[in-house]
Amino acid sequence: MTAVVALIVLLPFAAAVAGLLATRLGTRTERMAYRRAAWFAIAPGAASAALTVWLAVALAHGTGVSEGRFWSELLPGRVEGTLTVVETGSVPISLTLRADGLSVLAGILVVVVALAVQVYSVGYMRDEPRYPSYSAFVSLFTSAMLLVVYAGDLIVLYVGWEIMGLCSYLLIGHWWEDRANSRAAVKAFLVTRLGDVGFLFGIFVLGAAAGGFRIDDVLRADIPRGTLVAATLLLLAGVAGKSAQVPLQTWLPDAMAGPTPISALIHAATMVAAGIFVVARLYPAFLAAPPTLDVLGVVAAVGMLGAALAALAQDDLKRVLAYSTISQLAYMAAALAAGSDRAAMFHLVSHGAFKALLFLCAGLVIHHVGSNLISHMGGLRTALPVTFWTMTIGFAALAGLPPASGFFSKDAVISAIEHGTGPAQPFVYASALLTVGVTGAYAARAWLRTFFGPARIEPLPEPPPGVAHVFDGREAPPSMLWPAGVLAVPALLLGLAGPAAGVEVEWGPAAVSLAVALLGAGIVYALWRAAPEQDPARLLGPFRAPCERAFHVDAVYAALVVRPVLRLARGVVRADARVVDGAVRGSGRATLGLSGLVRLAQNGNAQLYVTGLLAGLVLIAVAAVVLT
Amino acid sequence: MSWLPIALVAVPLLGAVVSAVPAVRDRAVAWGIAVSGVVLVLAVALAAVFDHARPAGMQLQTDRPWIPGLGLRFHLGVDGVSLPLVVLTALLTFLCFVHLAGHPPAGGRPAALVVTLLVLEVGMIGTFLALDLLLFFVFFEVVLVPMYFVIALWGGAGRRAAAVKFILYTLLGSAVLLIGLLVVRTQAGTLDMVALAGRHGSGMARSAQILAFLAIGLGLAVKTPMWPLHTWLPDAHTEAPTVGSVLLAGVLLKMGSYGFARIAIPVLPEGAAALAPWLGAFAVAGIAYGSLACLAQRDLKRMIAYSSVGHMGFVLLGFASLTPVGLNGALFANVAHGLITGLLFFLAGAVKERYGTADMVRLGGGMLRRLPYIGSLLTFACVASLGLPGLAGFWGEMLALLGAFSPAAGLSRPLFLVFMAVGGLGTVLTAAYFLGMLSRVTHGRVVENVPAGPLEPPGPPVATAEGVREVLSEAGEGAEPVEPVATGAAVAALDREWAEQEIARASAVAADEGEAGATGAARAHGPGVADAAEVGRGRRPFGDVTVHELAAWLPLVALIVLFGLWPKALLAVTTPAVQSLLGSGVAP
Amino acid sequence: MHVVYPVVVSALLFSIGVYGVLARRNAILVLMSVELMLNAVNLNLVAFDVWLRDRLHGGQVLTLFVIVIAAAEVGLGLAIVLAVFRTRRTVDVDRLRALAEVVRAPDPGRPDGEGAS
Amino acid sequence: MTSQAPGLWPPSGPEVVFLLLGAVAVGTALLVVTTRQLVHAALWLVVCFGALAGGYLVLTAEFVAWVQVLIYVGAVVVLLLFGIMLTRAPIGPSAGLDSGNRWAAALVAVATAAVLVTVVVTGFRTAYAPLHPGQGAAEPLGASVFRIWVLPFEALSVLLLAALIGAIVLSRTDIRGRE
Repeated sequence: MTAVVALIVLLPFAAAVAGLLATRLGTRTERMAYRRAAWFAIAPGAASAALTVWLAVALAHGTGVSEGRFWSELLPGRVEGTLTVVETGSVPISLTLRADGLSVLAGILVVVVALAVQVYSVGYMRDEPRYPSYSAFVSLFTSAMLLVVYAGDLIVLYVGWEIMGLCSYLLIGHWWEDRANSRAAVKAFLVTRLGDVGFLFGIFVLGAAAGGFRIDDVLRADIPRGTLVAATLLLLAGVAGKSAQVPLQTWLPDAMAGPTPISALIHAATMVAAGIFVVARLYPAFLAAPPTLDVLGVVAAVGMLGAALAALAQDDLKRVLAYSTISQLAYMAAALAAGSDRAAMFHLVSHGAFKALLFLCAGLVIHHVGSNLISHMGGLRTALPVTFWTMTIGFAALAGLPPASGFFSKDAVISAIEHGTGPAQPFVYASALLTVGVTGAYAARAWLRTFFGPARIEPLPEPPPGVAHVFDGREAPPSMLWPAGVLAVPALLLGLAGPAAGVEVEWGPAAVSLAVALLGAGIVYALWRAAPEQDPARLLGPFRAPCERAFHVDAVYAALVVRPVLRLARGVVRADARVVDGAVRGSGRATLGLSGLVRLAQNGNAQLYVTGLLAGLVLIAVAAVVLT
Repeated sequence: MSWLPIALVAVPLLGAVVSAVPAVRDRAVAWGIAVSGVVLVLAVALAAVFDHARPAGMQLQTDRPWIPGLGLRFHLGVDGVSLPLVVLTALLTFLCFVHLAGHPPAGGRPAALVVTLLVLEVGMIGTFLALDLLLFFVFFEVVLVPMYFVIALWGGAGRRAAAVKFILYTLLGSAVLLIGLLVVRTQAGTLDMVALAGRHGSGMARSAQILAFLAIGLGLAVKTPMWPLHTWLPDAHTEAPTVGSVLLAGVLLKMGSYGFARIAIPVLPEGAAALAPWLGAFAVAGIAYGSLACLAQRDLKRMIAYSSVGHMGFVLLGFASLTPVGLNGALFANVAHGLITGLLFFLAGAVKERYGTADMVRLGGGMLRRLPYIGSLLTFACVASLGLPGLAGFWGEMLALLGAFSPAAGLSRPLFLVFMAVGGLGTVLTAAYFLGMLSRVTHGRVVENVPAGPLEPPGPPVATAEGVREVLSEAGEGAEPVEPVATGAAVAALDREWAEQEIARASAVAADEGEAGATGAARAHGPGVADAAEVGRGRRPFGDVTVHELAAWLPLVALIVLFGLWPKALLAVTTPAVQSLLGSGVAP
Repeated sequence: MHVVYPVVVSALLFSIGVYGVLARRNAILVLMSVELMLNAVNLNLVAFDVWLRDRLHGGQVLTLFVIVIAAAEVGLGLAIVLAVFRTRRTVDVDRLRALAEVVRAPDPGRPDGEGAS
Repeated sequence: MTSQAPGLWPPSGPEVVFLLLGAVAVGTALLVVTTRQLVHAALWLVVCFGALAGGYLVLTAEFVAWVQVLIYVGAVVVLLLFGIMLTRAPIGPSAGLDSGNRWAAALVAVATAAVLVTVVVTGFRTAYAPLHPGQGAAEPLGASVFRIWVLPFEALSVLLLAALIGAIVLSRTDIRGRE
């Protein structure tokens, strides 16, 4: 059984290696290399998906000790296999893979979205010269995410965790001709890397306390409360970095510089969800450290509201969705803080589905219009019918309107927050409700300004070499529409599957949140009806500018961290050249100076020399006589 | 089988002597490859015949009186600590010769370079095999003279000053080291490392141990290099030829850190315990200082040199923790740094050869478009060097930080936690400067079209406004505006010219090395392998990777990935050896 | 005869010779002072020869040898002084500065900044 | 060493003579090194050597005394006078015969004198030797020179020859050195 899990993880890795090395072997034309790269990407992805489904079925029938976790009744089976134990001298690292209900749940989401994105990318990157390396990196990313999901050892999890960060760097910087994309990629990697350092130290604390890095050992070992709080807070740093939570969220909006399928896969469904997944994976440890959960709750509340307001004021469609992702992830974090990992995982899966759908549809719209900005869009309802309907489902799910899955999963989160205990609970609940309203508002705004209002399609200039080229009028090829369609199904129906997985709908809070969402949407609709060509975001009035700049958090970080470090670096180089190296060169010059002084005595006067000689002689004689 | 260590030292020596024969001199590089090949085979044989069941014990020992008068013995042997380093040395030297075959040294006189490198190899391998303090010191010194000549004769513009600073600085360090060794001899009465390590410092007064550790530590710290004693490294690297830089970074730095693992810590435990906090403080200062210095560097080779200061900081942090896991991390980081920085310097040399300069601002951008293979390999090497898990660089640093997390009993825990935190931030800074460099050199649009080869001075810099603005904005506020090298026609014309080159090169498709570097980016262009015809015009062809370069680099790439994905290969050998050295059979 | 007397006299003579060598400007006067020092030594030798009642008269024979050498030395000394006088037009010792070291500011660039002219 | 040596002070007959001669020698030596006239310096040197020859006589070293007179006074001082003549030194008093190094020289000289005198006096205060006339005559001296000291004697002759040739080469202007 472990072999199956290993295969699921290794298949995309093999696809990546093959994609990188073998696409050009013996191919004459670009077309052949392109098609071979596509096959290298899609075939293993599909195989891995099939194996995941088979594993889910196997676990459903499996028998295992039910640890009372929320998925125990649905998928009671558990598989754990250790390949080898690496003796490091103190805490051993064991290369173990572990598949249980939680990881299969997340694994299905990853594999499905990855496959959809790979198929979608074949069309999206039509004759892009660097498609083979792009598709290889997406496969590498998928295998890294699967390694995180199926890791049984914290260090193995950390390896997958960091490789994901690298792939996001490589894919965000895919169009590196334009230095802005390259800078966005570097920023994404560095911010997540900063979080990962905290994550690694958290793993150290847990590993040292438990005597081993295996997740089972960590969860079973009785670790003193103080150490646990310290460890979980450090892990929280990594989670904040990866899931773009408040202190380290500035990289996600800039990550939109990458191709849209990447945003769909990495920055909507999988990587950003990895943080929430890790908290769910180590949930018993987090439950035993309430202060950490309170911190998580407060951070989530702040992030939720701030991101939603920022999304309302954005003009770039992809940045709207990016801020919306930050906000929805904050929801999941709030659910975890409130004590219900069931609601968080349910919202994670449904959000993964409808947010990926939204990004893919955004890709279709951008493909059609040739620009990301909402102000360039309008009246696309007739031009892109399929995209219109799938995107409507997406926005409905995002806003939390009944038939869509968003309604059920967000309601689960809201009720979890309501039942939560802990000092910050009322603040978190209030912020959650407010955010539901604002979410409804920005979803409606984006939906109306994209598909309704006057059609503003004028021939746009040929895009610079970095932007995907434009289709002339016709909607995207079927290879791009099918993945959107496939993802629309779970976005719509996943909610109904909720009750089957033990997530009952509490109609009280659900009704309240629905009302608030409709209120937000209604206000925006009214403003839009009044003046279709103007931006409904004017309701923010004076707050619009700070919201658009995401409360200048980026500028603050640049001023407080980036520039001082660069200035310090230049200072260090100057100090190194002048002080440390100066000391070395100075010692050389000092000896030369000294020799200069001694040389002054050589003025050529032989008598002076003889005087010195005899004086020395006399001194030696005196010394000999006196001392001996 | 105990003749193997002697053969490992004797073969390069004989090779060097024989290569002076005129018949051999005109095919010197081929001879060099043959000799270093034999040494590599011997090293691999050594690894094969090594008894992996008990890597802690000293194996294949030969112990003969050398200078009876002084009580010096010719004592060679190998154990878990020195085995990986010996194989690394043999491999790197062999790859350097392979690289030399395709790229003759700029300063000419290849025969003399071959002799120098072979003598260098004798010194390096001897240092790792020596088990007698003075024998270790002799080999430690033998390495200096050839490296001085490599830098002084085949170096870059300011080579004389750099060579003189290198040899004077290191000699001063070695003098202090000798004093330390003599203190140990007088206190302990014997020079045999195995016996000394076995005693774990009993029979030596605590103050004598501290003094000896201070002296030996300073001597080794100059070589490692530790933070305040590092200023010879950037100059030596900037001026050394590619081959010299690879060996200097790949092996010479390891001799310093190997000294800590073999002599300083096992023989003088109380001295080590007393001075470990200082060693840790300087190591961590080195990490932060090295990474910050790299952030503001403009010369590629100088930046890689400072990154070596940073990485060796991790090695020293591992040693400072005095725990088996710390030492494990240090030794693993040693080998990993040797492989990765060796590859980085090969690439930097290749870039300097093609662009004629290593100054990042004058390189302009867009290397992934001009040289797809070299660009992707440079990306791979940088990613490996910033310590990405899954590649060799990560495990060494992680284990060193883990060692600092729980230091040896006598050391103050909060102090080492601070060291661990600063080391962690150091990894972020490392990632910052490597990715900054990649973004500046490999990404962006190609600014100039005709690279000024090292032979001809850079042409009149006629810059297109847009190209210069982009370079200057990219150069950061501090750097003074410098014209990129011979910026030539506007970007549009550039693309047309680049296309013609494209067609010319597509015709020269070489089937066998079609497959590119490993997980690099852009496989955009045909397998552009430069044809030798262009060399005739006296200027390096601006083509992409040549056969010899690939042959020299792929083993390094393969080993980096292997040790990254399977760290057990190294740790299985070093863990028992380290535990026996620290005298703690069981983990603390 | 107390040996102290001749020895003290020779010591005084020797010191006066030293003063002459170091203070006098003219080369010939320096030569004279050297002669004085040699005579002091001779006196010492004879005094001790007598005091030791050496039957082989080592002291006195050595004095003879010293006298001979001194004669040869003065001959050569004067030949040199004449040669110097012929070329430099002066025999003043402190004006013959050919051995002087040309002292420049140490050139920082050259590690082995050689200063000798 | 015969019976108890007589006290150091008061000096006996020959010692008084010797002291007088010694005083003359030291006085003239001082004049040699301090006189302002070049030729006077040479002449005072003659007197100093004469006094020393007398001293030798008191010390029963007649042969050495006569050799001293013959060679030093006869040959060496004459040679010095020739040197003074050939270098056209001014006859009358000429200023500045002392170089700037005067005070240092004086200091060194006084220091040497002090050291030597103290050492010698503390070392040989009680050393006394009865004088037997005829010890230093030509006959015993000649015997020991040609029986014991023959080798140095022959070596000395070679030295004199070399000195002779050297002097000739140096002083003749028509012998060019190897360019």
